[in-house]
Amino acid sequence: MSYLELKNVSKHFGRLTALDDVSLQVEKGEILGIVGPNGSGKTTLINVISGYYSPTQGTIAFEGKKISGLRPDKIAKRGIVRTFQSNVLYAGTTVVESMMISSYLQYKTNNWQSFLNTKAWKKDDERAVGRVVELLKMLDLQNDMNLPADGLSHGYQRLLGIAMSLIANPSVLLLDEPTTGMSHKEAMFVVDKIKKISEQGITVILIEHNMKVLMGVATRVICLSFGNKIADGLPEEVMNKQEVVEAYLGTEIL
Amino acid sequence: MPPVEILIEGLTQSCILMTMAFGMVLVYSILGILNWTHGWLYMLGAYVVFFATTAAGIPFPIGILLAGLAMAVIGILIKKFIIDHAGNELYVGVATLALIGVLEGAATLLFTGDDRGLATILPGVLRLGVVAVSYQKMAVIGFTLVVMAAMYFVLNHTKVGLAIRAVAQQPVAASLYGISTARLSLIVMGIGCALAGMAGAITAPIYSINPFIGMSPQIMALLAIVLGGLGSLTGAIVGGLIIGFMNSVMAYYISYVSEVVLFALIILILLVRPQGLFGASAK
Amino acid sequence: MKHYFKKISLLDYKNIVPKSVIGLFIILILLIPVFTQSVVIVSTLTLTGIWAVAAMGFTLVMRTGQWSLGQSAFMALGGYTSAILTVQMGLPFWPSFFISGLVSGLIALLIGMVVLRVGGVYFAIITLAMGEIVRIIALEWEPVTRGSRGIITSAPPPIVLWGHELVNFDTSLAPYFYFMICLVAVTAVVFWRIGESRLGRTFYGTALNPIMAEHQGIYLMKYRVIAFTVAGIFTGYAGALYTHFLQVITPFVFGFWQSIQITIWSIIGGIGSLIGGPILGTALLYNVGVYLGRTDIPGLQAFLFGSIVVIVIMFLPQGAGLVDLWKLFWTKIVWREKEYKTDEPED
Amino acid sequence: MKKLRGLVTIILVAFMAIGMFGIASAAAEEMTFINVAVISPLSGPAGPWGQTGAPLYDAWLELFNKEGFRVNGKLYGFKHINYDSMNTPEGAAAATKRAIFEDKVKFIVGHWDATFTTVQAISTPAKVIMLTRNGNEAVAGGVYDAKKMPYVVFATPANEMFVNDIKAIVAAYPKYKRIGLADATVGKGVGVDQIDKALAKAGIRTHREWYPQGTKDYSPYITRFNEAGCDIIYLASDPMATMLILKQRWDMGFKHIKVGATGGMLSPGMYISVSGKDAAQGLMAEDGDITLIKKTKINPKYIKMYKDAMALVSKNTGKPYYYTDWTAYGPTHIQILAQAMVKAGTVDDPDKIMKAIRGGTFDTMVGKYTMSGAKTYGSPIVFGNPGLMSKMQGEEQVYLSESPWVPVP
Repeated sequence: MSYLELKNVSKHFGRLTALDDVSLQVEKGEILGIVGPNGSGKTTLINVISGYYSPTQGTIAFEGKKISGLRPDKIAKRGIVRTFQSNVLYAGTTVVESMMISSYLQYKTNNWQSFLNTKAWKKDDERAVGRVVELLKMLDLQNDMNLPADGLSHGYQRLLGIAMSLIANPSVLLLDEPTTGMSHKEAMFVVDKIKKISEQGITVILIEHNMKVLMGVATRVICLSFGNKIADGLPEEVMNKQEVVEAYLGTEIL
Repeated sequence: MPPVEILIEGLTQSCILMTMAFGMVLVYSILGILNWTHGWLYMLGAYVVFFATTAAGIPFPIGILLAGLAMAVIGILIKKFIIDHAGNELYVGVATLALIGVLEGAATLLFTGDDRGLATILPGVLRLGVVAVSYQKMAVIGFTLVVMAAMYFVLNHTKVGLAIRAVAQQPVAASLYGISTARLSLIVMGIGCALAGMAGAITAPIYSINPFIGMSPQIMALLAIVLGGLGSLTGAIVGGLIIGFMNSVMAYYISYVSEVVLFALIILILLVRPQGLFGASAK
Repeated sequence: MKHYFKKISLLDYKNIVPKSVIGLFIILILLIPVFTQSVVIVSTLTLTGIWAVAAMGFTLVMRTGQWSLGQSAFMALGGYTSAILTVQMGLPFWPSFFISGLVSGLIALLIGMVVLRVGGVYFAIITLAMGEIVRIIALEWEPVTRGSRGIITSAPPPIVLWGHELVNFDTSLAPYFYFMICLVAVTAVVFWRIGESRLGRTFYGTALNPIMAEHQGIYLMKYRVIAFTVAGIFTGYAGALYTHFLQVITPFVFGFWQSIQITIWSIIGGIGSLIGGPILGTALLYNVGVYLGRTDIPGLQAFLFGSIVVIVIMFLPQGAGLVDLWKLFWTKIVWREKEYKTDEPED
Repeated sequence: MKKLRGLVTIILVAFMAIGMFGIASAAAEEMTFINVAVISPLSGPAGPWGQTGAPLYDAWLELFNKEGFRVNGKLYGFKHINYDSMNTPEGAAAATKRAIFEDKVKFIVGHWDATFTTVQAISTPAKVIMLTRNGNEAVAGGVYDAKKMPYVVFATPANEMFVNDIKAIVAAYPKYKRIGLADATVGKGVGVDQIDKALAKAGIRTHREWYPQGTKDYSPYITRFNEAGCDIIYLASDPMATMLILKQRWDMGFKHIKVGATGGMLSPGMYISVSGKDAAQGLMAEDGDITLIKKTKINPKYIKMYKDAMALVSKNTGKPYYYTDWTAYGPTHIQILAQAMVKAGTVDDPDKIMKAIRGGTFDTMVGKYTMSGAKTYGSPIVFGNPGLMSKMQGEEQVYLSESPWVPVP
């Protein structure tokens, strides 16, 4: 029984098959990279796991409990949090405000305590705020705390996205192309942040186009093509696999 | 099976609603806003044709086109000088709501509140055995068919129409293909308001004209487009048909209770099928 | 939400001065019944306050990103509940007043749980239809609501303490005025706490980016329903007070137009703030409307009111309401600060 | 020289004229005006009624003030102040409060719209006498309690008028089997039940239909009337509905069904323009044209006043004026008030004036009547006037029939 388990998961949109009978085990603490050409179903996979879509067939189990078919917020409560491919933020809020909105799962006290502004809530709030600062420091956003989020540079918006999912106390973090549109230097910065995150005992699943980046971070890689899992294993072997090369033919691989 | 007269009246009603709803859906799918002033443009359209025919002695059909033209101009002005200057969608909504007051007030100031009519145009009734149909109702039905045909042609066989449909379906993609949404939205606003105005004009001989007739077609058309599914042109037509007929037929069976039943039914349908009958599903 | 990590020291005059100005203004308003006994002024103020509560309710719903066009229906529910309990069933005033808000809140809860599955425009239209239904039922259900003739309610009973009469609602309007003030104050405090607490943030989340919020563990339905219900409760109380103030409720009091007006007041006032915005918006626009009502030239009132609203909208800065102009006034004109950020959602 | 003399004479004449005018004005004892509030809808869908009525009231009052009336030797006249009730409780409340507390008005006359409840709730505690029509009381429980409304006078019996209208129709067309009664659902209430009882008692078979306010498609209701075998559809005011039913029943081919309406015709031209000339023929409507009244004796002075008022309004507005159904409201109320004041010998003691009104006899625009002190429906103070019906012929409305005033039990 593995930590996060997908059993022959399929997802159809009408006639289109986005995921075709994908099975996958993820162990605690590993950094799983998902590669594949555009439209190969990478994002659909994350959407299915995070509950944005419910799979047409198959089941997803987390810590032995079935989560497929649950609402996204239920799944997030279980500890599976995802980022989004495009920079989806809370429009019009500052960095710290976005973080405070996202910090929903950070609290142990309930709405009533918060409403009545009890001692417990105050302590809890301080802790949460502390955590926010900590995370922003870690992703070196601490200087732009009070800037409007959508005023940040593209790279920093991606980082903020990660920070916003981290504040939700994930035990599994789903990163959807965290380094798109970044310079190599920025990408490397993100990579080593991801390493840091996984050191905190958080299981990371990340979609990544850029193989170079993936090599540096992933402990294991799977490759999707037309919704099928065509390779699964250590980064090196996956990359040298024939099918993968074919799948990537014409697209940048190295 | 209710008497034929009622079905005819229902059809007439549906025709008006269809034309209204069609315009509103067009505007919604391009501008992404609900234009609350449509019903009051309908009212102004009726006044235009009234004065065109009585005061200026212009023949009725030309009067209708005139009404359409005038409302198109007003619509474009509204778009250019008010909607474009409103801060955000909320403000656009509030602005159009406030415009209701402006139009109604202006109409009352200019034309006073008392009723006027055009019953003298196309008088007479056609008798088909037991059934009697007034020429005016036939005019409404015929007119609607013509308008729908015209809209169909425009949307499917002209550059503008194709552009409209493209933007309606894929705003982002369309803008990538170099369709200027700004210009298009002006055109669409014009068309939508013209439809409202012409609907008012064609129905002027059937009902009386006063500054307050805008309300009920507005609400009914709203319900129609929501029932049919926002942004779906087919939905607008079907919604219009359904509501138009339900109004008349239910009133025949359950009298005034029909009003509340109508609203309840619509709510029910929307709860079972939140995206409306023809609306695209959210997921 | 903007004051995280911003030190608020006693020497922070930029914060103290505007607040104290507002405080002074509030005190002045509180003293109005002492200065003047004019029935017209006091009753207009009272009605302003009552409508302001309704506008606040609308703003709260708006805060979760839902546009309700049926808010006046809840005023009607509250009003009719109180009227029916006191007149038709002969219950004493205070308990029935207390119940009225709860009933309207309960109905809001039930409706919300069903209707809020449908978001956006659909929600707006459904609430509109709901409002119409409430109006029609009030009209048709003759034996209970007495149809279009409406129900004549009586003033609240005089409050007697230790033998001698403290407050008498029949002799002057001042008691109503302070009753209204209490209602507004309670609503304001509750809404302020909501805004400050985690609820406020969560509402923002659900409004600004539902999908993301949902993926961060926020159950959208729950929070939309909470907002809708709380709004329903206080709007209901406003309706009950309204009914006992005018001493009559008929189906014509709360309709489509009233809902529209609530919308306009609240949004022009500024949905960025849960309390200041709606109150300011109502205080200005409602009284403009009342003043214009003095003309007996038909149509002029509607025309002018509409024009004023349109013009105001055209000159408001992007996404700001009147209440933000207040902040702008201090930052731009008084302190002459360079840049200023509104801290509210811009769609 | 001639010029100069001419000039001088002119100047002298002018001076003399001025002098004489001065003397004359000094001689004329001036009149104290009593403000009375007219609270009616001037805006919104109900606006036309209020707007059509107002100028007639004013013109008539102008004539009335020519002689005014004397209360213990002092000469008095009335002055109208118009307020817009918007036909909503909030609007009416605001208007009434302004009238009573800002403009210090002590009398409300010519009230007829749906805001009775609101106005009454404010005017009664302020001891302001209100003259209105019956038919829309919202007295809790529907039972009138003189203690609750000591200053309300139901000076225009809308219900009784309605019943009388129907009787007048039956008198004109004895062979009618069934009368169809149509009204908007807002009209529901105790009054309607009373009317139905009264009609049943008079042996008139009726069939009722309710339609939602602002309906545009009446074909379902017309069909239902037809199936019920009605010879006429009689509406309780709401000109739009009347015109549309008139037209739609014609379009549907039910030419045998006649249409009638209470509340009078605003102007025949309007009905013709909306419903069409042929369709509008034979439309019956309540009529206040007292020059036509045959069975009821009316003070000729008042008939002249009526004619003059109509002429005056036509002159002021510059267009022919048809609306006749105003006599029973404003003017009648003013006359009752004036005569009661004379009898009571005071112009500002409401209790004395009310005492004079109760059971008093008054000579008014619509005849000489005695206020019933008896327990008629709703109020012990109901004043009567006849049901006069006229019908549309060509572009004029002509006398059809009438039925003298009978109080509804």
